[in-house]
Amino acid sequence: MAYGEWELKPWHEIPVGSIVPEAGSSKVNKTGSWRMLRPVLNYDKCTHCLICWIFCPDDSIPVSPQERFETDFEYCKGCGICAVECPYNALEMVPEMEVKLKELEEQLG
Amino acid sequence: MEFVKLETKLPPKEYRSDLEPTWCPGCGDFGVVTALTKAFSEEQFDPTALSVVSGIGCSSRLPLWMNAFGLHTAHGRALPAAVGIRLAKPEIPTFVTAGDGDIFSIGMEHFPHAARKNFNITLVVMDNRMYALTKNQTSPTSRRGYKGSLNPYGNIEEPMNVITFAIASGATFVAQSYSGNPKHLAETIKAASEHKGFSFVNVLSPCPTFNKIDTFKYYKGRTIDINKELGHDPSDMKKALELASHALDADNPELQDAEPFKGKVPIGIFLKVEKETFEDKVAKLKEQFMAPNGEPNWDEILEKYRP
Amino acid sequence: MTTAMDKSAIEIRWHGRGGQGTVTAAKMLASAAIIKGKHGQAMPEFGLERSGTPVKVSTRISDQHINTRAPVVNPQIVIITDPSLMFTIKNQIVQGIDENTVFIVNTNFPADKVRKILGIPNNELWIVDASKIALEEFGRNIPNTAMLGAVAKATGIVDLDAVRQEIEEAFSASSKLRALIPQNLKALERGYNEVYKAD
Amino acid sequence: MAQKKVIALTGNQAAAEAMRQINFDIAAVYPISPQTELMGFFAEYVANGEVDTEMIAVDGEHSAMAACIGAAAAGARVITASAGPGIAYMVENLYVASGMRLPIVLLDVNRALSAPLSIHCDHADSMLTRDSSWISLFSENAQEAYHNIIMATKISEKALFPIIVNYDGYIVSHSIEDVEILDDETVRNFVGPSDIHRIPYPLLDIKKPVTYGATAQPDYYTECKYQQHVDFLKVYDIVREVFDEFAEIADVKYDFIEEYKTDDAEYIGISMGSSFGTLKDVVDILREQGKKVGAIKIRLFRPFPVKEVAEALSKAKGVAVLDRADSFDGIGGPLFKDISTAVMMSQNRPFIHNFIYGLGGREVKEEDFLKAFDRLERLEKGIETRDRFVEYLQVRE
Repeated sequence: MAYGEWELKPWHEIPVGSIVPEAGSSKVNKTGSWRMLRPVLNYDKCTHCLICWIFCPDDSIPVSPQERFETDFEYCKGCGICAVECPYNALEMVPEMEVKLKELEEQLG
Repeated sequence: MEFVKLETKLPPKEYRSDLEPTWCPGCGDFGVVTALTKAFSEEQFDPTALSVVSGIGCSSRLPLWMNAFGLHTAHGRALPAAVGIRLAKPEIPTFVTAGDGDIFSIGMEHFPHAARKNFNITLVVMDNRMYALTKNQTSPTSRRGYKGSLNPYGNIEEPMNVITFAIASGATFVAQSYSGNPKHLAETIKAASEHKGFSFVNVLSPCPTFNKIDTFKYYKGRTIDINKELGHDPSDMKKALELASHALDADNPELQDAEPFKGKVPIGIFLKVEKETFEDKVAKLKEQFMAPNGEPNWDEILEKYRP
Repeated sequence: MTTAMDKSAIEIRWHGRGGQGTVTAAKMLASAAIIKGKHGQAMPEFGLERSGTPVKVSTRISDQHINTRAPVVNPQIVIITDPSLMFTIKNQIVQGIDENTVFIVNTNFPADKVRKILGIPNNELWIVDASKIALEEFGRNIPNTAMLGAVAKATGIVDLDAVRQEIEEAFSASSKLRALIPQNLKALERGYNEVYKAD
Repeated sequence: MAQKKVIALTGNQAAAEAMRQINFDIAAVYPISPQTELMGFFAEYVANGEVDTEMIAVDGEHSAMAACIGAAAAGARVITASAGPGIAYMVENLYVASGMRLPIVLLDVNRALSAPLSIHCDHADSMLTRDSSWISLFSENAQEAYHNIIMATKISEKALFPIIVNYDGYIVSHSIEDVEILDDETVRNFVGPSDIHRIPYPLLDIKKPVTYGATAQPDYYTECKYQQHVDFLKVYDIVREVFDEFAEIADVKYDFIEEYKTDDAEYIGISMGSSFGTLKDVVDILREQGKKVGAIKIRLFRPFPVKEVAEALSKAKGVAVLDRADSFDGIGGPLFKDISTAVMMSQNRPFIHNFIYGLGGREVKEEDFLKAFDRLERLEKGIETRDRFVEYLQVRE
């Protein structure tokens, strides 16, 4: 479900005192759709040093202690900090539209 | 921007209103009234062009006894009111007279910023180290262990070092004086009012009715003049901060013979440096952005956008 | 002005100066009556709350619930704990009185002088030098407990042991205060014994 | 039934006694006359270890309410007290507290607002809280203040709305009267333990992390407020429920309003707080003169008892609304507008007139209320006319 398309609750389902009753409730805001540029990873250059993970302001780069996985594009806003900070220039910011167009073409075949 | 002044010198009592002060007999704040009227007289201020602003509390009743434009504002809001005067009428000398509770507790959000912005205000705080009007509660400058009506078991908080805080906030004139030493108090307030910029004078001013510790008896022979006796040069910021850090040593029984004050309470001018005042900066701004043609010509504008 | 209070309550007005314990005495009088099962009320009228400023307290004692919160307008009893007030605020002191109003005055003046100053030739007048008692018993001009003794004697509204109990309770807050109890009880006794009814 | 004893207490002492018996978890405090003495008496209990209360001295009333919000959200039973300008300084946070549906008890020792500066009694400070979604009780004297605080603690927790208990500065707070005190155990059983699960989302329940004070975008704010609106209407029944429960332990039956000799009354005076005692005496005086008059006291001020007031005025010819505050709005005092609204609900159309009295501690004498009744009757009979709904009772012309 894209950003802003979540279901709006009626008044009687709102917790008393307008409290947000569970932690991590902002997960529903999939901010990926805000992206204009997309960080594309060149796995050959990537040394999994995880510097990009440290700098990502939205915690959108899933990692394990040894490995950097593909960016979580549901949340990545395309701010480009990871690309700037990557010591090995393994990340390149590419216009999102180009990627979307390519994907569409692959789908339509 | 020079202050409005009279040609001749008025006697100090001309600056008193005809209201009989309602302070308790023996209150330290009477000394501040005397010192202020002396300073006003020597500065040849014009009572009809002089403002004294206060907040709430015993000491904040001071403007009522003064022949000047008095402003008795809400608790803790004397400084913002005074800033209003500074910006509206920079030629009017502006004094703020309030208490330690008013300025350092409920009004603390204004003190560091008024100091930092260096308004040409003389702030005289009458520090009796407790709330007196509401009959004895601890304030931010109360001693450790002081018994107020809201903590009868004794104050567990450490008092705030207001001298260090004032210097750190950027006040360009920081001094402490004592209402039991009228000569020193008058000199200090006069120097403060002459200083161009934010002048802060913390006046140790005993409350005879409720505070049985910080009394005239306690301070008698226990003050030390950092300028006259220790030769401190107020333009030396580093030394000022170093001395200020010991301002409350006298409270501490173990530090009775520790340097630099050996158990005494420091009075005198800690810091005096010159910096451009906020009002002068505003004046410059006005000149810079004064529209060359003065008032906008509305008809021309309409003609252009609504032909 | 007939008021609903006429039938069931005694209305008392105290005049004193801040710092003399007038408010405390008025409260103690009401409390002493309450201890004895009466309905009591003591309403200080606050001025500048500074030592030396005039203070007025309305006290009512009744065997029915006291509704009103108005200040006493027609006192049956006027108590003056500071004699100098007879010169400064005489009009307030004699406001709303009538020939039956009883006066209890702390002074060393002779009765006829007091009658002349206040302009009360025929009213019942009780005099006690409560200040002297206080100065002799604990060296400070706080005449309130001596006055309480005098009021108990002059009016009989409340008896001494109720006032004693009230003093012990009121002065039990700290060791410093407790130390004052003996002198205050002595002042109470002397006020009771030394007050005299002027002819 | 509880053991009871009658002792001599001032309003502040009676309030401190209620606080001691309830044994609040947190009391945030800042000095302001005439409230300071109240927290001073309570501080003695804290110092002597008679209560478990944590007393926090803060830097101003705004911080006092902030401290209460934090503590109440955590699940503690909290109280603070202030007066006049202190209440004004606190108002921003009053709306936060009620929006978060936090049970907080606020004692307002009613005092005039500056300027000019006055430390004396009137109801202007409480009128600042009228629209803050706080429940509001007015006490006529120290006895009612003592009972109100005990009931308020329970009402607030049942309704999940913060509550204000008002009593008049100096006239009640500093005046001695006979007060009947319940025994500690009865009071503590009545209010019940302050277990954190009295509220739905206590922050101290760390297994269930929640967020208080989150942002509501335009697509949610209305719904949040509507829920608050609907729940605030339920407060009427909750207040009556607690009044009934309290009657069982203290054999005094409180209601939203108190009527005095109104059954056959043609002219009725309405007031709040300590002046009602004097109003009752004035009714007695006029009844002795053969006049059919009565009086009504508003005890529950918010939510306003519209039905009960309409019912009580259903037979009156004239109504004098006595306001101890002025709204300066060209209409009249705050209570006048609430009463006029209530009267719109009833078929009867009595002549209503508004008198403003007792501002800034002006003492209320019987002659003042006699004048009000007299003026009301002349207006209602058309002997005199008016060009405004409101007039001042005690002004030196």
